[in-house]
Amino acid sequence: MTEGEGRGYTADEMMTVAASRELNDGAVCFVGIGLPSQAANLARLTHAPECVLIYESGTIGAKPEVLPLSIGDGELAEHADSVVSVPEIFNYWLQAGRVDVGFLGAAQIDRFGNLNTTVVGSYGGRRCACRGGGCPEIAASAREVIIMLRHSPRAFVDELAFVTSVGHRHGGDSRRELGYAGAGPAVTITDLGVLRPDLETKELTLTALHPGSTVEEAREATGWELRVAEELGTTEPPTEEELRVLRDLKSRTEAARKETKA
Amino acid sequence: MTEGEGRGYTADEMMTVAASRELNDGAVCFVGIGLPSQAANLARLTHAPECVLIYESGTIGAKPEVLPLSIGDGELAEHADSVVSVPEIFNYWLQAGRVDVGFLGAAQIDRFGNLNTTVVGSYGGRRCACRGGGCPEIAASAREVIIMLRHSPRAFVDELAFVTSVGHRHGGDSRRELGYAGAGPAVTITDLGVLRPDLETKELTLTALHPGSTVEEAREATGWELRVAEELGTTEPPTEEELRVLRDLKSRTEAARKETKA
Amino acid sequence: MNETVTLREAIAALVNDGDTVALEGFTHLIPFAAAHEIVRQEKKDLTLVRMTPDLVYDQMIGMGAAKKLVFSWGGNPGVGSLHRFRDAVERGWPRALELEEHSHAGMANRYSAGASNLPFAVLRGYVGTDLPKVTPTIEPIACPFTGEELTAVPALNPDVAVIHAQQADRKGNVLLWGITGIQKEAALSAKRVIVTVEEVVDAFEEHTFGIVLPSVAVDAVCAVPQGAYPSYAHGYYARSNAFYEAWDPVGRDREKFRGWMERHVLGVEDFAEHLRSIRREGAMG
Amino acid sequence: MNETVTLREAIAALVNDGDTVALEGFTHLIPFAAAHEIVRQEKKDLTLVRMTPDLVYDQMIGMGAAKKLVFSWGGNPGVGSLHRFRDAVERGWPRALELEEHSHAGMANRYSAGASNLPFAVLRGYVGTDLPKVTPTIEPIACPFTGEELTAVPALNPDVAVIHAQQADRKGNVLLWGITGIQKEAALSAKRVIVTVEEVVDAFEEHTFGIVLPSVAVDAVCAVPQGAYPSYAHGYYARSNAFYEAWDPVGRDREKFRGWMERHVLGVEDFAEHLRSIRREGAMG
Repeated sequence: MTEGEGRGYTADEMMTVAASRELNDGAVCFVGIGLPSQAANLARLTHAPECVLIYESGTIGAKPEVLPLSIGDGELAEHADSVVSVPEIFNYWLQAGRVDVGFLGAAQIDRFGNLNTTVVGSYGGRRCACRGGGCPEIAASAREVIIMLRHSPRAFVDELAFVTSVGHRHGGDSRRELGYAGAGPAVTITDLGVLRPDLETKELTLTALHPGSTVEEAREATGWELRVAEELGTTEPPTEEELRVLRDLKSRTEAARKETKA
Repeated sequence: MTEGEGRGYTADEMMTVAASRELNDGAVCFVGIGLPSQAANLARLTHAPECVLIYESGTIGAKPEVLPLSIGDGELAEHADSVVSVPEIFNYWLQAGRVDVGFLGAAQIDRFGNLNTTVVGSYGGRRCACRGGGCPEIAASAREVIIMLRHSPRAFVDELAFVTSVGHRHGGDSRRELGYAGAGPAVTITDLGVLRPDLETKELTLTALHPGSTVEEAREATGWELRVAEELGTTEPPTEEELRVLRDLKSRTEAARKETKA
Repeated sequence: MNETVTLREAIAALVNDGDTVALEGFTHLIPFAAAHEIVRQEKKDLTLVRMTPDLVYDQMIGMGAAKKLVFSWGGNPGVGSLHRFRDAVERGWPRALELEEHSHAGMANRYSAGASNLPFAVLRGYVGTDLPKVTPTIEPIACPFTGEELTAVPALNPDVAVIHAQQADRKGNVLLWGITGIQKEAALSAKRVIVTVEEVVDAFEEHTFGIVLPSVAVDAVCAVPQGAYPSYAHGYYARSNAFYEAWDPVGRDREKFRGWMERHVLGVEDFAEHLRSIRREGAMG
Repeated sequence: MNETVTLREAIAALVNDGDTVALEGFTHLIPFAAAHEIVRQEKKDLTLVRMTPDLVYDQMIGMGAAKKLVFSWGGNPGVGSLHRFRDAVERGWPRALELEEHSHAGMANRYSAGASNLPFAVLRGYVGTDLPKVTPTIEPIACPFTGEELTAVPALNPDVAVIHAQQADRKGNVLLWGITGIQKEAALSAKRVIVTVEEVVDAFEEHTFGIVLPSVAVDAVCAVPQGAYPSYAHGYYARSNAFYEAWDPVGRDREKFRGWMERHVLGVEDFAEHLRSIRREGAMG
């Protein structure tokens, strides 16, 4: 989270701003906690005031004033359009295909956008889940998926320790055989740039770099031989407005946390 | 509905009172509209104040001041402990085995307590449902069933025009093969007397007569050769309290209907 | 995602001839105004879906709008039979009516499966009854863990669901309370959703915890005060039991029925005029 | 059917060694007081069921109460791992812990099936993930109408469900509102139900339309103010994010953890004293 060489914003801020821009106004978005929640709320507070944020705790149209620490903070229910039960949010909303965008983070990603959100331990020599994956159905059923995670060789791996959520599976048309309604990952935003699946092979391809990042950095931070688009774009830097709204949101959040501590 | 030879109450009143006495205090009772609803509310207003009346519209613990005309009158929701959705009342309450007593009327009954509540018409020579049976699951899943209907050869038939709800099926243990949780009809109350299934064969057996009724009347009003218990009891006539409460309930109901008409 | 439009516009835009249409409301909040508008626009060959057909479908069937009915209990509650429904089934007047009969539990679970984007639902029921003899859409299914046999019924996914609710807000979120029956599932199972409401409000009272159907789940919201009459809207008006009773002789007779519908439904502009028309005549409610 | 009893009496009477026990509450209304009482009474060999294990199960697992965990996501929300859970799984301390992992959607549908007295539930999910490799309770199932293949998971029917709610009335009806998660299904799927509440009131405010669990569905109601701390009770108190953050170093170290539990849970009479105890120390929340 260091300031990028005098550019006046951090790499994490660039990542959050770039991710927020991917969310269209009016979209119904199933939001993961953490970075995706930050980016989705930035979108709601800037260019996408009519997006409908859904959290797995059953809040539809959540409008948190401060960022929730957990997926079921009271903040999410307080101003939501509707609060429904957990079976209902998964069956009547997600599985029913009412979610336009799944906005997800992950611990690991592979070249086809498959995700590991399961912290894996080992017990008696056997690999086992030590945290659990939560909701693989978001990646399965949302019409498309936006992924956010920091670029590093530990995160961008050749082989996932555990496939929690299916992206483009083995690439090509292989996802389609599973019968899921959603189209899978549309874009992955990192602190270095933007990756989109190749139209044919579905392999993640670096299509844009954030200002100041290099292809070499991205290659070094990727655990497989990273494909790079022939026409490589550059992300528009954050606007003053985007930075102001994001920083306000984060400082409101910090202040609220200190308040409950006191 | 004529007054029974100077006894000060009608045969219908005797039937309703006798049926109401079958409902134990504290029982969870799934109530059919019409006569069963009248008897169940009489029970609630006399000896069974803690019975929990459920109507299929999703009202749990309904306490109507006046008798509802339909299964979903606002009256039922107004003072209920809880109002739930229709899927929930059928799945989480009835199918789940939370209902102690199903309190049902019917158009027709056979010797094993199977019920027809489907009005059957004919079209192109084919028999078809012209009203629909509504909820056969009450007779299937309630722990036991209380049936109320007026004794007549058109109602007590050798063969049902349509099996809407399963009673003791073909008698004996034949109901059990269907895998339903409930034990089936425990008692049938008519305007002439009380019928209970034989312990072995499960055939309906006349076990008590209301004051003034005769075995001959009951036999004539039954479309099969009616079995009569060796020790035939006589129903206790309605108490003054029972009659007062029942008549109050009915006159309140009449008054409320005239009011909405005006 | 939805806009407040007139009911006429909503029905014209969203209901097509041949559609499968579900008008739901379990005794409470029955969308009569929308049914009348469908009749006025002479929509044809509809497959009508509804747990409890009630007068609302008696009127639509009697006007020949339906080719098929999917239902679980058809009657005039507390009064008797639906005569137009029966006439269509038994004598094909004004046209033949195909029937698909289920139980209430079956219909409720079929809507739930539809709302969940599943092709079928599982329940305990039907076995031992005569329903499977007349209804082909009932199949056994075995539990893959215990081997126990249960019953499967196919999902319902109507082309259009129509419900009536107490309120919508300016954004098109819909709020209903009281007996809410199967409305949420019916709406969420359908491809298109029309909601008539008693009134549009600036904002809902906070924390009522009624059922809110978010605006993204609704295609059209139409303000139609008393749009559920002669059924009721909890908090707004009571059920007109008198209307239900007075319907019996009207529905019983083909000529009387046609005359009534021509005078009070076809011959009026909208539901407000319908209400004035029947009240002027003083015959009902 | 239920009576207001002390939490100590309720746990003693209704929770047995070896039981399958579900303490539910999705971030909101987590029944910490009941978990502590189970630990104080040294209940053993429990199969713990919960969508999101959270600190509440970290504490129970760390004290050796559980032999198995059925879950879908285990973590300290917004903070990190559950170290006691992880220590039990990876190093068998203080005892080995068997795992059965599902997805949230799977767990939610397993409870719904249990509440519906069905042996299994159907959903779209799991295929393509590694979950079926580690979890045997996942089977394919074909739609009897379309032939489409879906996924079946077995019903959950815990011996005991424990939830925390805002209010009970004098008759034992229970009212909860805000984020209500999976509590209704968990309670209705269980053989026995214990509810701790913030307060017992003479009557609920009319027409709040929160979730009411009727008294016949509840075996014991226990008044335990702040019984969901450090999680929150909408309308009563906020979540103590500070406690969740402060738990990390405590849970990370076996000795620190044992010491904390001995001082603040085993060494106190009840939850009120627990709250005084941790506040006296000033370390948390």
